[in-house]
Amino acid sequence: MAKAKTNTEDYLQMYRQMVRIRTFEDTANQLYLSAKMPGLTHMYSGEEAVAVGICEALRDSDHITSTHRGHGHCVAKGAEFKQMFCELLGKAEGYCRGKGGSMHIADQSHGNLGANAIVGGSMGIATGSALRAKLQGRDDVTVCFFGDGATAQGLMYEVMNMAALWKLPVIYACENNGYSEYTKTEEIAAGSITARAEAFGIEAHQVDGQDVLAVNALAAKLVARARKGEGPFFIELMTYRYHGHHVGDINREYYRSKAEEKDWRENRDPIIRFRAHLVAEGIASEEDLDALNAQIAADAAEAVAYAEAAAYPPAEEVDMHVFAA
Amino acid sequence: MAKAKTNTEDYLQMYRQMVRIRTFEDTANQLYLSAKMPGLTHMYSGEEAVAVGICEALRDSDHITSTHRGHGHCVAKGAEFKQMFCELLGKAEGYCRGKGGSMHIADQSHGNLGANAIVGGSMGIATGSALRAKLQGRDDVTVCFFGDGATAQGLMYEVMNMAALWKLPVIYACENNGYSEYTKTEEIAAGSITARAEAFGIEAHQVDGQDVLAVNALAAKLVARARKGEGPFFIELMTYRYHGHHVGDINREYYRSKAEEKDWRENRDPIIRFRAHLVAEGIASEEDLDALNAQIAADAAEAVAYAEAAAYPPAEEVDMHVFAA
Amino acid sequence: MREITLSQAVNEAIAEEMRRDPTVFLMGEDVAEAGTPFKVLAGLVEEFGTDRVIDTPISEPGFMGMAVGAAMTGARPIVDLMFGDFIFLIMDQLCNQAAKTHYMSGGKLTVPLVLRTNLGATRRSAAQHSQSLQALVAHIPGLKVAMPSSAYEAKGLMKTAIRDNNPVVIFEDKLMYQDKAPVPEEEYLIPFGVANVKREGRDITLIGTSSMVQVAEKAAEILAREGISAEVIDPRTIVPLDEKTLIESVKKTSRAIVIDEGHQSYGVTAEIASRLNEKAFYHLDAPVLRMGAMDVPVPFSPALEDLTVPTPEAVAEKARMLCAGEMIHAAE
Amino acid sequence: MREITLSQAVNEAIAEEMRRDPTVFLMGEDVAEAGTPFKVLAGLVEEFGTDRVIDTPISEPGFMGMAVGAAMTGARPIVDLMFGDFIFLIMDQLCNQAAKTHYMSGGKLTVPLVLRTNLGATRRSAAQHSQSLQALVAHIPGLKVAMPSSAYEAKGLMKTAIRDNNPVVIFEDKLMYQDKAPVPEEEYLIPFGVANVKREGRDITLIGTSSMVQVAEKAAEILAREGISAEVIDPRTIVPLDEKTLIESVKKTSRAIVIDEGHQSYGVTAEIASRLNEKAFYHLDAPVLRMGAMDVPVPFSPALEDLTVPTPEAVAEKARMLCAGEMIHAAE
Ligand SMILES: Cc1ncc(C[n+]2csc(CCOP(=O)(O)OP(=O)(O)O)c2C)c(N)n1
Ligand SMILES: Cc1ncc(C[n+]2csc(CCOP(=O)(O)OP(=O)(O)O)c2C)c(N)n1
Ligand SMILES: [Mg+2]
Ligand SMILES: [Mg+2]
Repeated sequence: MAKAKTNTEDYLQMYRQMVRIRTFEDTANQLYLSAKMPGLTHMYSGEEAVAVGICEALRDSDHITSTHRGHGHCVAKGAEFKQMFCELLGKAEGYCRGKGGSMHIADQSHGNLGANAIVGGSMGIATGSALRAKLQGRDDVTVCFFGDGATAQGLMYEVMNMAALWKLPVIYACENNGYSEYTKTEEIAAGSITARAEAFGIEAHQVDGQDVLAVNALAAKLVARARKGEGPFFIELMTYRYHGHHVGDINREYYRSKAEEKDWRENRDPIIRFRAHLVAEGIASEEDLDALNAQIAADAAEAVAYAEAAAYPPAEEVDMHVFAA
Repeated sequence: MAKAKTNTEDYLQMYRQMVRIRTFEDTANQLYLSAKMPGLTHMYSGEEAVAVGICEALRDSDHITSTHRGHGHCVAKGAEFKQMFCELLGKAEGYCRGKGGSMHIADQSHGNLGANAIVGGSMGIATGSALRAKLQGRDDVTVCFFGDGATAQGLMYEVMNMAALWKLPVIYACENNGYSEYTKTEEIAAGSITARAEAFGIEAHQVDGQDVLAVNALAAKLVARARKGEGPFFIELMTYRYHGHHVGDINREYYRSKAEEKDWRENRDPIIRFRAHLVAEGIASEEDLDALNAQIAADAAEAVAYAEAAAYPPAEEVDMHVFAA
Repeated sequence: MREITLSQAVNEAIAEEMRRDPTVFLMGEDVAEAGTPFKVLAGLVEEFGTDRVIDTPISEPGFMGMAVGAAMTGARPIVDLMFGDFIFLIMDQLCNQAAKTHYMSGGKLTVPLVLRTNLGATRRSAAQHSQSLQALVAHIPGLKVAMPSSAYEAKGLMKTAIRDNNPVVIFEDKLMYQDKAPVPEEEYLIPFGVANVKREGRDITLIGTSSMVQVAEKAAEILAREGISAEVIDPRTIVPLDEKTLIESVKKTSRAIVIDEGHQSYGVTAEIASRLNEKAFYHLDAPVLRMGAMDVPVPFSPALEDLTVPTPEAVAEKARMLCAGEMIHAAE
Repeated sequence: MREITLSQAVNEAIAEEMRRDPTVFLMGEDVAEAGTPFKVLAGLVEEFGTDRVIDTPISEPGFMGMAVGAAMTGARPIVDLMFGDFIFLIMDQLCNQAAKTHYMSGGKLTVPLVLRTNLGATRRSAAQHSQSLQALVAHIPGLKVAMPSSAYEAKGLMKTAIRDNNPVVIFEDKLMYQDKAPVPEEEYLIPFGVANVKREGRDITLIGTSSMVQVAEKAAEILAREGISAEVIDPRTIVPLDEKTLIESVKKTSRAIVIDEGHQSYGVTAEIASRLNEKAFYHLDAPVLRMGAMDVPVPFSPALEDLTVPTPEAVAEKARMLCAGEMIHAAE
C-alpha cells in the first residue's frame, strides 16, 4: 500500500522531479523564444509540487490523464526528456511520433493517458479508466488532473456522479492556479469547488499545492484508500503558474499584477521551499542539490540537442495510425 | 409583486388548472389507447400541483421551459385545449401547426418556450431567457422545469454556475418523481440534489410537490425575490407520475410496485387533497367542484372532437419554417 | 434457415461476443433490467450481471467519455445511445477524443469501442428523435461507420465491430427491430468495407444504406415489372466504403441513384455520388442522382413526416427518368 | 480604398451592429478585456460595457444554450467559440435546439443568433485545434453557414448574419486574421446565397471556400502562365448555396475542381460536386474533382501537417490533368 514518502531517496526523488519539470519548461520556453518550437505551449512552472506530490504516490499501472498544461504531469509520471523534446519539436522519435505535440503528449508506458487540448476533455477518460480497473478487479487508481477553469465543464459533474454511484478508484485533482486564461477564477466559478464534489457524496480536500510534502502525504493516503475501494476523492490544489497562459502571453498586467507574480515566485516557490527543508533537515547539502540541478540541466541540454538533430516523421506517416490494425 | 394565492378565485383557479391537466392527460391517454394519436406521449398525471403551484405565481411575460412530460406545464401556463389537442394529433391548428407534437408543444403567447425531447435540453434556454430579461432591464422571471433524471446532464451545472455568477432571475424546478424512465432516482443520483445547487451558491429548497398551496407559497416568494434580482433559486419538488414513463409503458412491476403506485394515488393525490381542503375550509362545495369538473370534461370532449375533425397541414408546409424570413 | 428479428440478431451478437471476450461490457441508459426501451438487450443482464451490463444516469457525454477511457486501458465497451439524435451530445468525446487518440498518440493508444445507436423517421417521434446522422460521424477520420440493412447484417457487423480495434459507430434502423431475416445458427462475421450486391441488374444501379436498401429493392421490383433491370447494392459500411464494387456496378449499368435516410444536403449520398462521378465518369449515361431525406427538421405530423423520406415509388420514378434519358431536360 | 485586416473587419461589423441594435450582445470566453486570444474583439468591452460583452466560464454547451434562450426571447446574441473544434461540444444546443426551434414551433419562435468561430490547419496546433468542421453544420437544416474569404467578406457577411432571423454559423480562417483587404468606409452588407466570381476564365472553374479561395486564385495564376484560363468562384455561404452561379460557370468551362479545407470524405466538396454533376452533367468534359483536407486527424508535426491541406500547386496540377483530358486514365 502506498504511503507518504519519508526516506531520503524518496525526498530526493521528489526534489529531482520538481527540478526536472522546471528545467524542462525553461528549456521549452527557450525553444519557443528562439522560434525553434512549432506552435504554442503552456508552461507548468510554479505548479511542480502538484504533479510530483501526486505522481510519487502512484505506480506505473496507475493511470493519469493530463491537460493542455501537461509537461509537468508527463515528467512526474516518469517520462524521458529525449522523447518529450522530440515530441515538442514534431520529431519521429517523440512519444507520439510527433503527431501529438505538446498538447497531446502521452506516455502509455508509464500510465500517462495523455494531455488533452479540450479543457475538461479527459475527465470521462480518467473515470472510465477507473471503471475498467474496477470491472477487471485491479486495484489500480487513476488520477484526473484538470484546472480550475475546467470545473465549468458539465462533463465533470456527470462523471463525478457516476464515480460516486459506483465507488470508482479515481481521484479528481483540481489544479487551482487562480486563472483560466486571462480571467480570475472567482469571476468564473460560483460557490465552492470542493462543495460541488461533496454534493455528489465525494470526499473533498483542499491542500497547499506549493508544499510537495503536504500534497504527497494527502495523495498517498487517498490513493491507498482508493485502492481499497473507498474512492472516489476530490482534491483542490492551490497553486500558481509563473508564465503566461501560454508562452506567447507576455503582457499580463491587464489581468494580473507583477507584484502578485513576484510574491508567488519568491515566497511560495515549491522548489525553493522544499530545498530549504531538505537542507534544514540535513537530508541533503546545498552542494548535493546543486550537483543534482547541474546534472538535470545537462540532461536537458543533451536531450534538446538530440531532439533538434532528430528526424521528422517521413511523409508516409501522414495517413498512418488513423485506424489501428 | 407576486404573492401566494389566498383568495377564493385564486384557489378555484388552482383547482381548475389541476383538474384541467388531469382531464387533458386522461383524454390524451384515451386517444393513444384508441390508436388515434400518432407516436407516444408522457403523462403528467400525479404531478399537477407542481406545474400549477408554480405557474400560478407567474405572469404571461414570465417564461417557462418544459420537458418531454410537458402537457401539464403547457396547460398551467395558460394554453387552450383545442390548440393542444390539435398539436397532439398533428393538425394545422395546433400550437405548432402540428410540426412539434407532444414533445415540442410550445405556446409563446403565454410565455411557454416549449417542451423539449432532449432531457435537460432546455436548461440553457431557460437561463438564457433570464439573461435576456436582465440585460434588457425587465423584471420577468423564467422557470426551468426538469426531472430528477435531468440532473445527470452536465449542462445543468454549467448554467447554474453562470446564473449564480450573474444573479439571473431564473428558478430551477426539479420535478423529482422518483424515476427516470425505468430506473429509481437513487440509482442514478449520488449525494444530494439540493446540495448540488447550493455548492454553486444557489439557495435551494425542497417542497412537497403534492401540496399545491405549499408549492405556490414557495414559488410566489421566490419569484418575487427573483424579480428583485435576488435569484437564481432551486426547488426540488417531491412528486410522482401515475402512468408509465410513456403511454406505452404498461407493465411496470419490474421497476416499481403496484402498492407504491396505489399509495401515491390514494393518499397523496394533489387534487383529492386540495379538494378536501377547499370543502373543509368552506371555499367551495362538493357540488361547485363537481360542476367545475363536469365543465372541464365537456371542454375536453369538445376540444378533442374539434381536433379530430381538424385538417392536417397541407403538404406545402413540409418545407416551410425551416428558416425565418 | 431460421429467421430472427433484427433486435434478436443484435442481442445474439453482443451475447456471443461477451461470452467470448470478458473485456466486453455494455453501458447506457436502461440497458439492464429494462433491456433498453426497444427491448433489444433484454436478458443480457441476467446472463452477464450488472457489472457487465451497466445502467447509467442520463449523462451521454459522461458515459461516452468513460467508454473512451475504459477502451484505452484494456476493455471493449459497447455504448448504447438510446436515440441517434443524442449523438450531438457526445460529439466531443466521440470525435475529438475517441476518433483521434490512436493517431495523436502515434499509434500507441487504441480505442476499441462500439457505439450502437439508431436512425430513422416515420415513427411520429418529431425532430429530436428521428434523425439519421451518419454523415456527421462518417466525416471524422478515425471512426468506422456501419449501417446494417437486415438482421443478418446487424449480427455480422456487430460482431465485427466488437472485435475491431477502433471506435465503430453502428446505426440500427429503429423501424426494423421487429423485421425478421434468415440468420444462420453458426457463427459468422461480416467484414467491413465489403458491399453486398443484393440484386443484379443491367440498366441502373441503386445504392441504398440501412433501411434504404429495402426501399431500393422495392423500387427494383417496380422497375422490373416495367422491364427496367436495376442492380441493388448495400455498402454495409460507409467507412470504410467499398467503392470498388460500387464503381464496377456503375460502369456496367451507366446510371445510378444513391439513397440514404439522412438529410440530402451535405450528406452521405453526396460522397458516394461524388466518388462515382469521379471514378466512373466516362461510363455514365446520366448524372448520378441522390435521394436523401428532405432538408427539413423531421415534422411530427404524419401528414408531413411521410413526405420527407425517400419511398420506393419516388426512387422508381427517378430511375425511370434516368433510363429514359429525361434528365437531360430535367436537370437544366 | 483603405485596407484593414480581417480581424478589424469582424470587429467593425460587430461594433456597427451593436451600435445600431441594442439587443445585440456578445458572449464567450475571454471576449471582454482580453478581446479573445486572437484579439479580434479588442476594444468592444470599452465601448459597450460588460453587460453586452460578456466573459463566460469555459462552458461552451452552457453559454450556447443560453444564447438560444436569449435569442428566443428577443435578443440577438453573438456567441464566440474560441476554436472551431469546440463545435463538437455545442452540437446539441446548436443542432437539436437552435436549428429546429423555428420549424418545431410552426414558425412561432425564432432564434436569431450568430455563432462565430474559426477553421484552418497549419498553425501547428494539432488535432483538436485545427479542424474545419463546416460540413457538419451545413448538413443540419435550419442553420445558415457563412465562410468569409477576406476582410471584405468577413465584414459584410457578419453584418448580414447579425440581422438574419436564423442561427448563422460563421467560420473565420484563423490564419487570415492579419490579412488585409480593401474594405469601404461606407456601410455595406453582403447578401447570403450570392456567390462571388473572383476571376473569370474559360477552361476550368475553381470553386473554393474561405482560405481555399486564395489557394484557388494562386492556382489560377499558375495556370494562367501556362495558358489555362481558370474561373475562380467563392460561394461565400454554403447554406444557402448559390448553385446557379456555380452551375452556369461550369456549363461554360466544362470542368471544375471544388476546394475546401474540411476533410474530403463526406465533406463540403462532395455536396458541391454532386450538385454540379447532377445539374451540369451534359456540359462536363471531365469529372468534377474535389480537394479537401486529407482524411486524417491534423498531425502536429510541421513535416506532416503541411501535407494535409490543398495547395495552389496541387490544385494547378489537378487542373492541368483535367484540361489535358488525362483524368480518363487517372480515374479508371
Ligand atoms: C473546451 C475548451 N474550451 C476552451 C479552450 C481554450 N482554453 C485552453 S486552456 C483554457 C483555460 C483553462 O483554464 P484552467 O482549466 O484553469 O487551466 P490552466 O490553464 O489554468 O492550467 C482555455 C479557455 C479549450 N482548450 N477547450
Ligand atoms: C439527452 C436524452 N437522453 C435520454 C433521453 C430518453 N429519455 C426520455 S425521458 C427520460 C427520463 C427522464 O427522467 P426525468 O428527467 O426524471 O423526467 P421524468 O420522465 O421522470 O418526468 C429519458 C432517459 C432523452 N430524451 N434525452
Ligand atoms: Mg487555471
Ligand atoms: Mg423523473
